[in-house]
Amino acid sequence: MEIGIGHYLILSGILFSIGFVGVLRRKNLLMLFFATEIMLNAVNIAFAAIGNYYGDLSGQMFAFFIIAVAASEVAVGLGLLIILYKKYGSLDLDVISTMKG
Amino acid sequence: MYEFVAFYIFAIATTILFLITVMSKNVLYSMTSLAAGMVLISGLFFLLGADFLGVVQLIVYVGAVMALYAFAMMFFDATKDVKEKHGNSALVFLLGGLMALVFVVMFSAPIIGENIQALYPVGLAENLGASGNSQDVGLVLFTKYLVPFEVAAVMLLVAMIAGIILAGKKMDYSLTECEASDEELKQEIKKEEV
Amino acid sequence: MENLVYIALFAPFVGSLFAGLFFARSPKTHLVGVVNSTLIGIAFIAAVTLALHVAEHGAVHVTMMSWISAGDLSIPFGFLVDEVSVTMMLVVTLVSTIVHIYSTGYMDHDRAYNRFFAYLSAFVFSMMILVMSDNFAGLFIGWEGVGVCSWLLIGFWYHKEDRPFEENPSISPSWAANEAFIMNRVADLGMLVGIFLIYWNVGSLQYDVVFKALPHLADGLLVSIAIALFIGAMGKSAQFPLHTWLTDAMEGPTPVSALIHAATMVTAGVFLVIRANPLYSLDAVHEVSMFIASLGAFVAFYAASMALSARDIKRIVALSTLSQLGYMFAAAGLGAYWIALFHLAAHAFFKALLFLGAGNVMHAMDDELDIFKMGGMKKVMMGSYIYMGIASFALAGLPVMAGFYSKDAIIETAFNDGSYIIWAILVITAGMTAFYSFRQVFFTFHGEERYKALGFHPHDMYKYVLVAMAPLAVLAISFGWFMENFHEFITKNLPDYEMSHTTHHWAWLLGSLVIVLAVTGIIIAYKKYAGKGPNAWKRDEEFEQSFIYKLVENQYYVPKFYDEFIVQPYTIASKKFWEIDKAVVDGFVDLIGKMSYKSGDVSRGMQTGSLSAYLNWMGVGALLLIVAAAITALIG
Amino acid sequence: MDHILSILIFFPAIAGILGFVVDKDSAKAYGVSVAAVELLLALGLWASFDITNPGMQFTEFSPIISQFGISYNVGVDGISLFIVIMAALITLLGIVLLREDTKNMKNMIVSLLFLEMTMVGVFLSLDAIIFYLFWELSLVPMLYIVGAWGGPDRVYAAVKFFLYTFAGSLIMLVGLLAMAYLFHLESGVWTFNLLDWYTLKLTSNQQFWLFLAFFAGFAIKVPMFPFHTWLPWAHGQAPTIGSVILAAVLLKMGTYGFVRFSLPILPDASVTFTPFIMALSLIMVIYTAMVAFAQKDMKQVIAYSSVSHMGIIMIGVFAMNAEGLGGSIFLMLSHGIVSGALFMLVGVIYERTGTKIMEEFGGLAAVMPVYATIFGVMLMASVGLPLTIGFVGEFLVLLGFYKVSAVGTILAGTTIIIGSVYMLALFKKSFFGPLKHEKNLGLKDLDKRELTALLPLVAIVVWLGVYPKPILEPIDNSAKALLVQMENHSQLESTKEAIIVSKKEVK
Amino acid sequence: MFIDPKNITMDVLNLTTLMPMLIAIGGGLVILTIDLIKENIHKSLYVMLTILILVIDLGATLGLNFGPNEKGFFDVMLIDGLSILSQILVLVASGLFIPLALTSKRFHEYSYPEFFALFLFMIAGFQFMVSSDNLILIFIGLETASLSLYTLIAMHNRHNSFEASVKYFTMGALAAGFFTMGSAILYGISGSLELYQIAPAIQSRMGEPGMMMFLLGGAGLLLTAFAFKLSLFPFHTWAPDVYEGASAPLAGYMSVVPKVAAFVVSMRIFEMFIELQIEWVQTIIIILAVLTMTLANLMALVQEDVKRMLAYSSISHAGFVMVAIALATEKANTGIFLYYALFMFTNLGAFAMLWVSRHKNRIHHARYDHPYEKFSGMVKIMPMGAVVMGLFMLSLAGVPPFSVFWGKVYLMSATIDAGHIGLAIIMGLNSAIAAYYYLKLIVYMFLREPTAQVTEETTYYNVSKPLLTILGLAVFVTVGSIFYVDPLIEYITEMMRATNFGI
Repeated sequence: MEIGIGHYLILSGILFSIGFVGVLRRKNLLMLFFATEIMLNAVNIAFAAIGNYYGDLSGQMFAFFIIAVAASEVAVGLGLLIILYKKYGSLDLDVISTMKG
Repeated sequence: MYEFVAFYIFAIATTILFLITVMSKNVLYSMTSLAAGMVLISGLFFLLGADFLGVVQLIVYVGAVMALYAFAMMFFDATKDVKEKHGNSALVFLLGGLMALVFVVMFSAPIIGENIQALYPVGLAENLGASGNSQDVGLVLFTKYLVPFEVAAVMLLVAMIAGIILAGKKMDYSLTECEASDEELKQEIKKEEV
Repeated sequence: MENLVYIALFAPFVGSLFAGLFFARSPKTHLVGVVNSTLIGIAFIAAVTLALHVAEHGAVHVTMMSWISAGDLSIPFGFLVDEVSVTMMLVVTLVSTIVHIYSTGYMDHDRAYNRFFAYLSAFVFSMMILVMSDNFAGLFIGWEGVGVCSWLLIGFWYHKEDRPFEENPSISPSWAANEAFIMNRVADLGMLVGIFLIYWNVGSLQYDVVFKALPHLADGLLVSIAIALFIGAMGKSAQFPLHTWLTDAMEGPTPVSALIHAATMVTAGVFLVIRANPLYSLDAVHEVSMFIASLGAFVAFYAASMALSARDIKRIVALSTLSQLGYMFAAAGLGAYWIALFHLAAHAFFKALLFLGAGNVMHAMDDELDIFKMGGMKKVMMGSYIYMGIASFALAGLPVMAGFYSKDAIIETAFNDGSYIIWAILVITAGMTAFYSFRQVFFTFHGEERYKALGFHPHDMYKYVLVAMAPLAVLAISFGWFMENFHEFITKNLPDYEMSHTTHHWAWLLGSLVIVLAVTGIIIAYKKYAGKGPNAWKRDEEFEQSFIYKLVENQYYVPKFYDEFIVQPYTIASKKFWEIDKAVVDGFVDLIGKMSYKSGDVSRGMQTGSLSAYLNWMGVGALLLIVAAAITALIG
Repeated sequence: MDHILSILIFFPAIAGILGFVVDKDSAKAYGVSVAAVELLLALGLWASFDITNPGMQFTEFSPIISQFGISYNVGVDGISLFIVIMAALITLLGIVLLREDTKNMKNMIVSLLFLEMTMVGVFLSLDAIIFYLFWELSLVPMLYIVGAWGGPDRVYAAVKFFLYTFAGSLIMLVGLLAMAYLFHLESGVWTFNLLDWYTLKLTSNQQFWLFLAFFAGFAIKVPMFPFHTWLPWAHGQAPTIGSVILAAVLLKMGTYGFVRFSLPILPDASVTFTPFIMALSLIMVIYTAMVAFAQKDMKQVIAYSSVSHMGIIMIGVFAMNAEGLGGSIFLMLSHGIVSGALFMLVGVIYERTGTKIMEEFGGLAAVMPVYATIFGVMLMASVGLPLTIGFVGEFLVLLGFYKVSAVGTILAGTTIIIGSVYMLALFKKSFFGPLKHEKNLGLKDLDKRELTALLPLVAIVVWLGVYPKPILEPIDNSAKALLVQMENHSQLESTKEAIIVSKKEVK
Repeated sequence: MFIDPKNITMDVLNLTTLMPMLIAIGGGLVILTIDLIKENIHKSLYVMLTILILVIDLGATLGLNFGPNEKGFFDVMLIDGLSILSQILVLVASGLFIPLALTSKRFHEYSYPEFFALFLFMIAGFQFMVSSDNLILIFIGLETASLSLYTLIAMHNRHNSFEASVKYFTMGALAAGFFTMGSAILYGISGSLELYQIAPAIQSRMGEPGMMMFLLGGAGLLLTAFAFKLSLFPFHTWAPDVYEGASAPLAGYMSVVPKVAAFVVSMRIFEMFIELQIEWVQTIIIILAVLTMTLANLMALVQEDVKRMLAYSSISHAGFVMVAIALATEKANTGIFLYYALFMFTNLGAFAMLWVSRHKNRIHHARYDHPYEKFSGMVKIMPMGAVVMGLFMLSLAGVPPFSVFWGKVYLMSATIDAGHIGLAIIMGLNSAIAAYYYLKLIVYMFLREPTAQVTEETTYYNVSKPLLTILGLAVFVTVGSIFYVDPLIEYITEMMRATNFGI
C-alpha cells in the first residue's frame, strides 16, 4: 500500500475538477472565487508532490508563488467585489450582464 | 502505512470539504469548509516534506486570505443562503466529472522520469551543516528565484494599490461621468478643501 | 481611272456628309436635294466611264489603304471594278440618281427632307462599297452599311405609333426597321462564319486569292463555305425563311422601297452568289447550288401567291420583288450567273419604275395604300399610269419588254438544266406575276372611282419628277434589246451559260407558253377588276373567308409563327432569365452575405453578457481541448 | 522621358491631394485641367513609344521591400499603352461631363483623381504586389463615388461591389503569394517581378491551382458569369461618371489581368481551362444579352450589355491566337469607349428627366435629334457595325475564336443578333414612336458641355473604326510577343499546339 | 547544476538584464512618491513622466546584450531577440497609448497618479513575462501585469468598467488555474520549470508509455490559458465586454500589448511542442485560429457599436496571427511581430479617434458610447477626422498599401510557404468578411447624412492637441508603411535569428 505520486496527482486532479465544477456552477461571485482558490490549491498539491518525488525544490517554489498570486488575486478580487457590490448591490453573476451581444 | 492512512484521511477530507465549498448554498459553510480544506492541504504538504510550504499555506491562506474573505463576507452581508439559478447543473457536473476522469486517466501513467536529475535537490542546506526544509527553500528562493520573488513583491504592491483604490473612497465619485471641465473641478475641489 | 473609282465611290458619301453635317437640323433645303442628286449623277457618269474603260481594258483594281491587320490577317480597303461590279455600279448609280431626283419631289413636304437625303446618299455609298470591294471583309462593310441605312430609312417615319398586327402587319416603321435589321443580322452571322472559314483555310479574304485557292480545298469545307455565304445572301435578299422583313420594310418612304428594297440592296444576295461564282460553280457544291435554285423557285412561287390577294399597293410590289429575286436565285443556282445578273439589272429598272409609280399614287392618295380604295385614277394620273403600265408589262414578261428577255432566259435555263419542276414552277409563277401586277394596275387606274367617296383629291406628281422617271421607263422597255451586248461584255468575267440544242429548238415554244400564260393572267385581271358600272368589281366575302385566302392573306402564318415561336419565347425566356439572375445568381451571393450575417447573429448569442456563461464556454473549451488531447494520446 | 510612367501614375494622386485645397467653385476646372494634362502625358507616352518593340518600354525598377522581393516596377507595352490612354481620356471626358451643380464637387474631383492613379497604376505595374496594391486601391474611390452620388440603393450597391471584388482578389493574392513562393523554391530568390515570373516553368498541377486562384480575382472583376451580379447593381446605382469609369476602365482590369498574368505565367493551365472559360463566356454572352433584353431601365440594359461584351473579350483572350488576343485587347478599348459613351448618354437623359425607365420616354429622336444621333452612332458601334470601333475587335475575336471552336463561334456570334435585339429595342422604346409624356416635349438637346464630352468619343469611334492601324499594330506586336512567350514557356505539347502565333509557321 | 552561494559573481548574475524592468518599477515608485509629496498635480506631469520613464526603459532595453543564450540571474532571465523585440514593441505601444490620457475632458483614471504607477508596474510585468523562459517568472510577470490591468480597467469608474474588470478578472483567475496545472504537468515530465531544459527532457522521454497523454494534456491546459489571453475562440468571450467597458485608449492598448506578450510566451511554449513534432498542437492551434478569425468576424458583422466591433476585429486579428504560431517558421515568427508592429499604429489611430469623439453622456445610444450612428455623415462635420478614420478602417481591412496589409501579406505568404494553401485561402476570405464591418463604418461616415445629434460639438468633444498629434502620427505611419516595411522585416528577422526557441 505504497502511496505513490500518482495518488497525489489524482487527488490534485480531482480537487482541480471540483474547483472547476465550482467555477462553472457558482453564480455568486464570492463563492466563485472560492472555487478558483480550490483549483490553485489543487495545483499546489501537484507541484509539491512532483517536487517531492523528484527531490526537487522548484515545485515547492512554484507552489509558493502560486500562494502569493492567490493572495494578490484575493486582494484585487475583493476590491473589485466591493466596488461592484456598491454599484450593483448584488454579487449575482446574472445581474452583472449589461454588456452582451 | 502511516503515510497511507494520513494521505487517505487528508484526501478524503479535503475532497468532501471542497465539495461542500462548491455545493453549499450558504456562504458561511462554504467558506468554513474551504478554510478547513486548506488546513488539511497543508497537512498534505507536510506529508510531502514541504514543511515551509505547509506553513505558508496555513499562514497565508488560512490566516490572511480566509480572513479577507471573512471580512468581505461580512461586508456583503452574505450570511443568508445564496439563491443561485442553476440552468444546467447536470451538464456542469458532467463536465466536471469528465475533467476529473481525464485527469485520473492521465495521472495513472507514471509521470516521474527515471533519468531526470533534480536541479535543486532537497537537502541543499545539508552541505552547510544546517538542516530542514526552510533553509533549503530560503537558499533556492534567494538565489535562483530571487527575481520572481521580487516580482512577486511588486505584484503584491500592485494588489495592495489596487485594493486600496478599488475599495477606497477614490472610486466613490466618478469623474468619468462628471461633465464638468478640468477647471471647474479644480474650483470645486478647492472649495471642498476650504 | 483610279480617281474615277474614288469619285464613283465617294461622291455619294460627300453628299451624305453634306446633308448630314450641315443641314441635319435646318428645315427643308432644296439645295440638299439638288446637290445630292448631282453628286449621285456624277457617280453615275463615273460609273459609265469606268464601264467603258473596263469593256476596253479590263478590270481596274485599286487599294486605298490597309484597314485591319492583326495576326496574319490583313484586310485593305481595296476596290475592284470589273465587269460584274461595274454592272452593279451602273445599276445602282442610275437608279439612285433617278430616285434622288424623284425624292426631291416626293419628300417635298417632309420635315426631315435633309435627313432623308443624308441617309439615302449614305445608302448609295454603302452599296457602292458592297459592290466594289475586292475582298469579303469589304463586302461585309457594305453589307452591314446598307443594313444600317435600310434600318434608318425604313424607320424614317419613326414617330409613328405601333399598331397591332391585325391592323397593320408591319406594326410601325420603327418596328419594321428593327425587324429588318435583326433578321439581316441573323443572316450576317452565316456570312461571318463563311468569312472565318475562308480566312482560316485560305489565309486571305481577297477575292482573287480566295478563288484561286478554292479548288485546293476539301469538298466538305467548300460546302460549308457555300452554305454559310448563302445564308448571308438569304438575309439580304429576303429568301424564305428570312423574307418577312421585306414586306414590312414597305413602312419606309416609297423612294426608299424603290431604291433599296427593289432595285439594289435586296439584290446584294444575288450579287454575292454571282460574285462567288467560282465557288458555286464547283462540282463539290453542286447540291448547294441546286438548293439555291430550288429555294429561288419556291420563293418565286410563294411570294407570287401572296401577291395575288394583297391589298396594299406597296406590299404587292414588294412581294413581286421577292418573287423576282427567286427567279434570280434560280438562275444563279443553276449556274446561269450572267442571266441572273441580267435579270437583276432589268428588274432593277422596271421594279424601281413600278415602285416610283406606286409612290406617285400614294402621294396622290395622301399615303393611302389600300388598292380597294382606289380605282379609275388614270384620268388624273396619266403619267404615272403609263409608267406603271410599262413597268407591269416588263414585270409580266411580255415581249419586247426587258422582263421578257431576262425572265424567259431564266425559264429556259431551268428547262435546259433538266430541272423541270423548277421550270414548271417558274412558268406558273410567270402567269401569276402577270395576273397580280395587272390586278394592281387595274385596281388602281381602272374601274370605279372608289376614292371619290372617300374624299381624296388625287393629282399627279410634279412634271420634272415624271420626266426624271423616263430613263427607267425607257430601260424597262429596251434593256432586253441589249442582251447580246451584255452577254458579250459580262462573260469576260462570268462563266457563260450555253443552252443546249434541244433548248434552242424548243425555245420559241417555251417563250410562247410563258407569253400565253401572262396574257391570260392579264385578261383575267382585266375582266375581274377593270370593269365599270355593273361589271365593277365587288368584294367576294365568301372567298375571303376560305382557308386558302386566309392562308395567303396571313402570309402563310409565317409572321405569326415567328411571333409565337421565336419572339415571344425569347421575350419570356429573357424575363425568366432576368428573374433567375436576380433570384438565383444574385440571390446566391446575397444568401452568402445573409448567411454570414445570420450566423453572426446566431453566434453572438454565445455572448450573453453573463459571466457564468463565459466561464462555461471557457470550461467547455478547456475540457474539449483536454479530452481531445486524451483521445489523441490514447488512439495514437 | 525616363520617369514618365511614374509621372503618369502619381501625377493625378498628387494633384488629388492638392485638390483638397482648391476652392469649391473651381474644383471642376481644376479636375479638367489635371485630367487634360494627364491625357497629354499619356499621349506623349504614345508619341515616344517605339511601336516596333513588342516588349516592355520605359521600365523603371526600384526595390521597395527587398526582403520580400517587392519592388516598384513599371513598364508599358502595346497592350497596356492604349488602355492607359483610354483611362486618361475617359476620366477627362467624364469630368467634363460633370454638371456644375454636382454636390460636393471637390470630393468628387479628388476621388476621381485618385481613381485615375489607381487605374493607371494597375495597367502599368509589372510587380505583382504593386499591381495588387493599385487593384485593391481602385475599389476605394469607386466605393465612395457610387456610395455618395448614387441612386437610392447606392450603399448596398457600393458595398456589394467592394466586398465581391475584394473577396475575389484576396484569393488572387493567395495565388500571387504562392507563385512567389514557387519562384523562390526554384531560384532561391523572392521576387514579385512579372518579367521574372514569366521565366518560371511550373508543373501542370501547380498551374492548375494558380490559375484558379487568379481566376477568382480576375473573373469577378470582369465580371464573368456567374460572378456578374454586382455589376448591374453598381451600374444601376452609380452616378454617370461612376458607371462610365467602371464600365470603361475598371472592368478591363479583369481581362487585362488574364492577359498579363494568367496567359503568360500559366500557359498550360490557360489552355487546359480554355473550354471552361469558353463555356462561361458563351453563357455570359448569350444569357446576359437576354437578360439585357428584359430590362426596363435603360442603364441596366447597357450594364448587362457590358457583361455580354466582356464575354466576347474573354473569348478572344482565350482563343490563343494572335487574331483573337489582339482583337480582344482592341475590343477592351472599343468597349471602353463605347460603353463609356453610352453611359454618358444615359446620364444625360437621366439628368434631364430624372428617370432611366425606357417606357417613360419614346419619341426622343424628334425632341433631341443630336442626342439621338450620337446615341445611334454609339449603338451601332456597340452592335459592331463595320467602320465603327466596335466591329474591328469583335470581328477579330470571333475570327480568332473560330479556330478554337466553330460551334462556339456560332454561339458567340449570336451576339451580333441578340446584341442588336436589345440595343434596337432600347432605341425603339426610347427614341422612336410618339412621345409618351408631354413634359418630354420641352427637353433640351445636348448642350456645349455634353457635346464636348461626347463628340471626341464619336470621333474616336469613327476614326478607329475606319483606321485602326495606329493602335492595332502595336497591340498586334505585343500580342504576338505574348503568344511567343507562352509557347516557349509551355511544357505540354497540347499547349504548343493550341497556341497559334502565325499560322504561316504552322503550315 | 547547483550554484554554490559563495561562488556567485556579478558576471553570472548579469544584473543588467534586469535594468529595463527595474526602471519601470522604479518609475512607478517615483510616481507614487511624488503623489505622496504633493497631491493634485495635473495629470500631464504624470503622463510626461511616464513617457520619460518608458523612453529610458526603451533605451535600457536597446542597450542590452542579446543572443539566443543570453541569460541572467541564475538563468531565470533570458534576453534573446524575441525578448528585446517584444519589449520594444511593448514600450513603444505604451508610450504611444499613454498620451491619450491628455484629453480635454476629465476622466477618472487619469486623475489619480496610481493609474500611472500601475501602468508602469504592468509594463514591468509584461517585460518579465517576455524575457524569461522560466515558467514561474512568466507566471508571476503575467499575473502582475494582469492584476494591474484589471485595476486600470476598473479605474474608469463606470458600471461598464467594473463589470468588464470583474469578467476579465474571474476568467483570468480560471486561466491562471489552467496555466499552473499545465506547468505542473510539464514539471512532472521534465523535473524542470525552464523551457530550455524541458524541451530536451521531453524529447528524451517521448517514447515512454503514457507520455503523449501528459504532453498533450499539458499542452491543452497551457493552450487554454494562452487562448484566453489571446482571446481565441471559445475563450474570447471576455474580450468584447472588456473592450466595451474599458476606456478607448486602454481597449486599444489591450488589443496590442498584452497580446504581444502572450504571443511571445505562446511562441516559446507552443513552438517548442511543434518543433518536437507533436502535430496535435499544431492542428489544434490551426483549428482554434480558424474558428477564432471566422466566428469573431461573423460576430463583428452584427455589432452596433464601433468599439465592440473593433473588439471582435481584434479577436479576429489575433486568430489570424495565431496561425503563425502553428507554422513555427522563422518567417511566420517574423510575421507575428511585423503584423503587430503595423497593427499597433492603425489600432492606435482607430481607438484614438473613438477617444476623441468620446462623450460623457451617451447621447446616441442608451448603452453604447460609440454606436455607428454617431459617425453618420462625419465627413460633413469633420472631414479630416472621417478621412483619417476611413484610412484606419481600410488599413484594418487589409487594403494596400496601408500598414496592416503588409502584415497580412507576410503572414499569408508564410502560411503558403509552410504548405497550408487552404489555410491561406481561409485567411484571405476572412479578410473579405472583415471588410464588411470596416466598410460599414466608412459607409456611415461618408455615405450617410449626419443625424441631429451629430454635430461638431459632439464629435470633437474630447479632442486635444496631444490626441491630434498621436492621430497624426498614426496616420503617417499607417499610410507610409510601404517605406519602412523593408527595414522592419530585416530587423525583426535578425532578432528572430537571435532567439532561443527551446530546442
